[in-house]
Amino acid sequence: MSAVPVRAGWLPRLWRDPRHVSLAVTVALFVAMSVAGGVLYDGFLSPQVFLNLLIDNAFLLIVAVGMTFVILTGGIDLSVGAVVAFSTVLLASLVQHHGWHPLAAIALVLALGTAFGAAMGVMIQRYRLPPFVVTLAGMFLARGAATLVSVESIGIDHAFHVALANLRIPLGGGASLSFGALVALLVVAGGAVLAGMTRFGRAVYAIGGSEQSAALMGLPVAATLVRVYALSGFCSALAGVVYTFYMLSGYSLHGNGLELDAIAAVVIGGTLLAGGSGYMLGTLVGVLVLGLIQTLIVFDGSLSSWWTRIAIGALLLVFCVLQRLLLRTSQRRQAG
Amino acid sequence: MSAVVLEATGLRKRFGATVALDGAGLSLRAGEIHALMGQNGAGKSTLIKLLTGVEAPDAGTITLDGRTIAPATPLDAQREGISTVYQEVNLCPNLSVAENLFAGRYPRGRLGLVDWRQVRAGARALLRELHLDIDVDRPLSGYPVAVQQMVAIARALGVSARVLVLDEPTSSLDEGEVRELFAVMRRLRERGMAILFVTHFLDQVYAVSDRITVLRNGGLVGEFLPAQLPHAALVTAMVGREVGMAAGRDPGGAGAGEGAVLVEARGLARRGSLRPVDLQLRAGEVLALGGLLGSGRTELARLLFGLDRADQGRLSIDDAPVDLRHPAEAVAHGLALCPEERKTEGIVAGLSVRENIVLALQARLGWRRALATSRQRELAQRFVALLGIKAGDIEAAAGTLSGGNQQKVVLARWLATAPRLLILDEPTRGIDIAAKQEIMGEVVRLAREGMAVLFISAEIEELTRLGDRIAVMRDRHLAGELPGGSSGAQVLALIAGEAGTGVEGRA
Amino acid sequence: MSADGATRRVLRWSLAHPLFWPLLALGLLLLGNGLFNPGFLALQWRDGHLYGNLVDIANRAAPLVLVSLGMTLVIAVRGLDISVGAVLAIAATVAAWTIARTQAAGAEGLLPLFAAIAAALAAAAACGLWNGLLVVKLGLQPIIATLVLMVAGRGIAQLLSDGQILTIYYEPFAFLGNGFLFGLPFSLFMVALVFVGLKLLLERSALGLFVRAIGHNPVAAHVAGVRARAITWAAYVFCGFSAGLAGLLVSSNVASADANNAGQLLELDAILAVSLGGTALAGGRFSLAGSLVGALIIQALTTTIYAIGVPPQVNLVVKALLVLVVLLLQSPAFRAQLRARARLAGHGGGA
Amino acid sequence: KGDGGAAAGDGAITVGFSQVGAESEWRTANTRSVKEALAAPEFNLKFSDAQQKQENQIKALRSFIAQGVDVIAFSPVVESGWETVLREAKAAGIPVVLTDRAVAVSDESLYATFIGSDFVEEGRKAARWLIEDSEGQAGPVRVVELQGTVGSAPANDRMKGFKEILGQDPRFTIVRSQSGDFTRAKGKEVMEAFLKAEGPGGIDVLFAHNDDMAIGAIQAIEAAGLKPGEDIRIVSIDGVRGAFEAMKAGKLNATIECNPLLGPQLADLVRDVHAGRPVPRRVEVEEGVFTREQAAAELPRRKY
Ligand SMILES: Nc1ncnc2c1ncn2[C@@H]1O[C@H](COP(=O)(O)OP(=O)(O)OP(=O)(O)O)[C@@H](O)[C@H]1O
Ligand SMILES: Nc1ncnc2c1ncn2[C@@H]1O[C@H](COP(=O)(O)OP(=O)(O)OP(=O)(O)O)[C@@H](O)[C@H]1O
Ligand SMILES: [Mg+2]
Ligand SMILES: [Mg+2]
Repeated sequence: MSAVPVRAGWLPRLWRDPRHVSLAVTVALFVAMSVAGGVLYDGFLSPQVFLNLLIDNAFLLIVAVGMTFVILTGGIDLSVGAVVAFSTVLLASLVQHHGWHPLAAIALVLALGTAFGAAMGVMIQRYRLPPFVVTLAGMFLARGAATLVSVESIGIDHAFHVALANLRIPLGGGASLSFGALVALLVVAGGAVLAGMTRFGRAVYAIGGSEQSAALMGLPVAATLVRVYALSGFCSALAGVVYTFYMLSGYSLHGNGLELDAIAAVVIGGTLLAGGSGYMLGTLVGVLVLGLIQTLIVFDGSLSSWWTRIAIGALLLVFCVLQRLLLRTSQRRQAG
Repeated sequence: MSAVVLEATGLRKRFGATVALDGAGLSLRAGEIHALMGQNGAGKSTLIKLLTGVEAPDAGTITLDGRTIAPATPLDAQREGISTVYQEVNLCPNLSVAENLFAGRYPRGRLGLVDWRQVRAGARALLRELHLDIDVDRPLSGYPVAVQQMVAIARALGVSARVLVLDEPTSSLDEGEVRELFAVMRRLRERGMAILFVTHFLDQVYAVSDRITVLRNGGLVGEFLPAQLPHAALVTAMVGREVGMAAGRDPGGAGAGEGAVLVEARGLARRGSLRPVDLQLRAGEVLALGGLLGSGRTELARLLFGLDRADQGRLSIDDAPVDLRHPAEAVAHGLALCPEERKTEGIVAGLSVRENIVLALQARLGWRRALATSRQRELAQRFVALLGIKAGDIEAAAGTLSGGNQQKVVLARWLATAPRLLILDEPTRGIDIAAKQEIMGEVVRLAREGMAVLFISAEIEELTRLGDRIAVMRDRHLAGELPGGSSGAQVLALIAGEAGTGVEGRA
Repeated sequence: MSADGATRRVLRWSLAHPLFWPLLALGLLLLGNGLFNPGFLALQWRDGHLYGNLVDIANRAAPLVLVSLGMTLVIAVRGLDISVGAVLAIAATVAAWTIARTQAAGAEGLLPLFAAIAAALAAAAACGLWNGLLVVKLGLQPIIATLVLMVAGRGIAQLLSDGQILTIYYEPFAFLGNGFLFGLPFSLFMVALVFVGLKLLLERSALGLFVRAIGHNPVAAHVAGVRARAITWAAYVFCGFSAGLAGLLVSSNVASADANNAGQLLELDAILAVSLGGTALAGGRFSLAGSLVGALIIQALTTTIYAIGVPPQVNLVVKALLVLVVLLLQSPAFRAQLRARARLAGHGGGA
Repeated sequence: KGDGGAAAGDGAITVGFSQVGAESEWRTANTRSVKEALAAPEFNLKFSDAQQKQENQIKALRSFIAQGVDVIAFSPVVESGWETVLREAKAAGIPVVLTDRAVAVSDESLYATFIGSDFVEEGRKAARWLIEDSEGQAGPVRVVELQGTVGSAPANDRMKGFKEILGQDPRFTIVRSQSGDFTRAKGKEVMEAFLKAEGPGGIDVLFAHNDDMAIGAIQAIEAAGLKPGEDIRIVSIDGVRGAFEAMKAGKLNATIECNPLLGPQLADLVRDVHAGRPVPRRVEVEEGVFTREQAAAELPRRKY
């Protein structure tokens, strides 16, 4: 009765799912872009260049994982960049000015980030306020709180922190990965499991598909929504911690505009802003694509400031349009 | 007589100015199938929402096994052992079929993670009970409403609950599927489950139910045994007055079959969804189109209306070839399509009843020529009266109307454009028996005034009663055509594709 | 008795009116300022025009109001435009550049003014056209589609200005952002013209109905024969156009075009204004007047912060808290909770 | 060493330069000066714009290291946070030259030299000029301050230096201080609010952290019916062309130069560092204080 030919084997089955196709297209474009970079610039295709994508974007990746959950519910979290900044400043200030051990400071920062996210979640869920606006206010609040802690950039020189920051995991061939990048990869893996294999994760997808239906199906909508924002708050705080490993400093202007990068990464990774559809792996690729665009531009090294902007926009455009067109043709072919 | 499981008395519910329920109630016994009947807007769905914690009653009590309960959320009700299929398909379109079946009660394996293998296997098993063989990994949104409805039912069946509530589960199913469903319901009844069941098909009520509760205008009319309540009496109980079962077609009505060809399709086809079709639609004639679910009727309607583009064949209107690229162009040619999927393609829930009704007419007039508000009101009021739409106010949001009334609003939208060709894709779905008579009467009247009608329906009875010609689709192409006045058995034979053997008609 | 009933009815009507809470928030904000600083609400007649904080708020809010009106339409059709800040910068730069060019070419009188206005608005509308193309034709998600221009737009503007702040040495142009007409800032007339024009267009024609239908259910609107894609596209064009008008005001006001900084973070303020005004960010329900009030609230907030003289590092915290209060005030769920609390407290007191 | 980047011009010194962004005219002039000085054939410049973000600068430095440039030069967005990446540069044997401002690192050997201005000193200069200009004046003198972007290094430092000196003279009080985000529009808007809050005659002096905000504020002062430069004295920092125009018109009293044209000096340093010659730890660029009296003469000579 079904018009769909049921073929055996996992590969065709993977291909049949439009969501997988979107991921495959994204990955393919990433590879194509890397190859183009390799052709254009010497030394581009070295392993360390690609590991640097992870190292330099570890915090973005962590934030994007939290953002993916939020966007999957159909919401948005604009506060992430500010929470990152607040976390770095508070951490640096506690360690440098108040003599805290970094671990204690990290624990406090993570707890605060989570609580902050949960508070926004409650406002969104209980009072039915639009996430965009609530988290925008959250962004002002966190950024403001950061400047209240310190307007100056605070360098961290605690031995423990410095040791973690300088830790490199050698991968052979002279290539290595930083501690922060490792944390980020773990977060992605954790996020993927949480999203794909737990009741919480599936409730997130269900809410994104239809909040009303999710409630009628008896899913714990309210608790899930609050938890999603708490999770995003936690991820932002963790990204802040990783940021301090990256920079060894806390600063109220860190992570400016990070929210847009995170949203862009998530969306480029194939997650629908309307909610309900997307993959953690896609987010990983999305972050790498943004990083790759940056890297291409740095490698070029001949662009003026404005051409840099135009080039970033153009690369973004080319990527998204190709992704879209490839997807469309593949869907056509499926329908046929 | 078995024990009362669920009992509700004196339920009251107001939404703003409209009183949806006033003193309604019912009592549900273990091991029975209980039909809840009433006109559109009588309060059936609202009653169910109160029982299952979607809405809180303003007054009244609900008891389960003699114990008063007050479920605050659907989750509470589920925990109490009440499993529900709501009227509008309430599943998540983005999730796979398997997930929709198990959301909220995933089997968990190691580390407390969802055991997908078991989910898939369980999903297939559940659907097998309903004889539905589909790919459970595909997103639900890829399937037509009928399949979605079946999935929703399967989900409710999967919960081994004490009480099963089904709000119009059969409105978008065809005969075969209804049969499967009834078989399962009977089996569950044997196991002692209490089943509450809403439908507008009287035949179905008499076919399965053990007891009938009738609501009218939010109030309780009474509880009846089917045997003691003949058809006519049931309708009278629901409507509150006697209703004549108006005949549809007046055979040999003036003009039938002789009108000019308005729309003609030649070899119209679309890869993957429709094989080449030849079709003529004449002014003043009702062409009834039958077929099983998935036979391609909706696809044909969409192609005729420019919602999808054909990749083969020609379409001509008034003998002039046309290439419809947008519904607006079809509307400009005087075509109208009342779509099958009310929730996604029909009703604009956020707009008022008035705005919903004038939408297509206004679209045809173009944005520059706005209808005066007074004219809009007048139009809306006329159709509210004509179709008996039960709405508190024509300015109320269409989304607050009962399901059947929303369907009527969408129908009104297209009648308001006074089209030359009206395509109706399952227009009477979810509409109560009295209103159905009126709507069919209206369609015939319009046809007699010169309109061409393409009437798509899953009900043989409607096809035979309305069609001046009856076309049948099978496997995505036109399987054949019968003259008006053919018998139900003939139509059924054509639908099934065999020479009329062993196919039973709807009771 | 009947008078009492009448007031109660008026009260109930106004409580139910969607503009009530935004207006109340604006009123409270201004009133609070007045109490804190008695001179705040004062208006003087100086040099043949009105002078005072209220005039400043209205004048400063004008660009934001314009952009918010465009944003309202885009959001109403389920879109989003985060490129408005960049478009504003482009329009401002194009205007400044055009003036310099036409002057260099020897144009005199009002010619450079009209050339600048035409060029800036055309450029801005072209930006909107581009956004619409990506969203409607290519089907990109609005946020990503407009992100492209958001990132690249300022680059384009800087390309035109060679990274410099273009100073405008041309008196007539200053009138747009600084001039007075009948004692009121000229920008207010511009806003009024756009607002009334748009309102008439949406309410006198069927566009308003179509926009709402598209926002609530684009598929159903399409099936009903509404030209959903064309209208969505038009909304983006209008949004670009309104950002262009705002760009003219901003560049005229400071007699220069700063490609890097003009309209920085404008997209967030505009979306905030739209949301404060009661427009649903999910599309469908929208209110132009609400967006106007929302923009005024935001500007009043900013001016309040300047007027009460908090140290700059506290700015954001104060702004955040005020925004939260305004938001909560508008949430029916929150008000219900407050009422329940109050009732409980009332009972407690009585017992 | 492979010197992949140097392949472009044989023998040329490959320099990776990471600029903060293009947020102001000052910065654009700075960029232009650097690009002109580090031009081919002697140099092979890899220029990267960080769009005002420290993380982008760090990314750029990393990729310079990966490309194996000969010398890295950059204008740090802020003082701290460079430790890790500078260590990597050192490990790769690439010398680093800081421009525009210094960084705070525990190990001084992480960079070779620093060339640039001292924001704190600029703030001090502004205060000194003000005190000098107010000689013989009785107090109290009411000063308002237009700060740069909250938290940005120039804003922090200029405020610090200004307060440090002004605090020693009891005649002066800073009555209001607010951020104008370094832009003309915000400078004008904030000044409008200041004027209304303090009333006519309530403000004697305006100190703006950059010229652009001062230019905006001048418009606000004029709109309030006062004479900028007379009723309210104005001192600002940077010394861009617009400031000289304003001074020439008598509307701005003084500007503290912050010289962006450090390209030639940078080129010298890069040559020395690359050749392994010893260089001074710190090279100051030449900067002056300009007043209205000098404006007319100086204006034609301004390059930015
Ligand atoms: N949320 C709501 N807001 C306002 N009115 C409502 C709401 N829900 C239901 N109503 C009204 O309550 C009445 C009963 O609706 P209900 O959905 O219970 O009818 P029903 O018997 O299920 O009808 P149908 O057979 O068409 O499904 C209707 O008049 C409807 O308009
Ligand atoms: N009962 C069903 N079981 C399995 N697949 C179905 C069923 N009904 C429809 N489908 C599938 O759904 C898709 C779309 O069906 P479509 O809506 O075009 O059929 P239709 O003939 O228009 O339906 P209807 O006859 O109900 O209007 C097809 O791929 C079809 O195979
Ligand atoms: Mg119902
Ligand atoms: Mg169908």
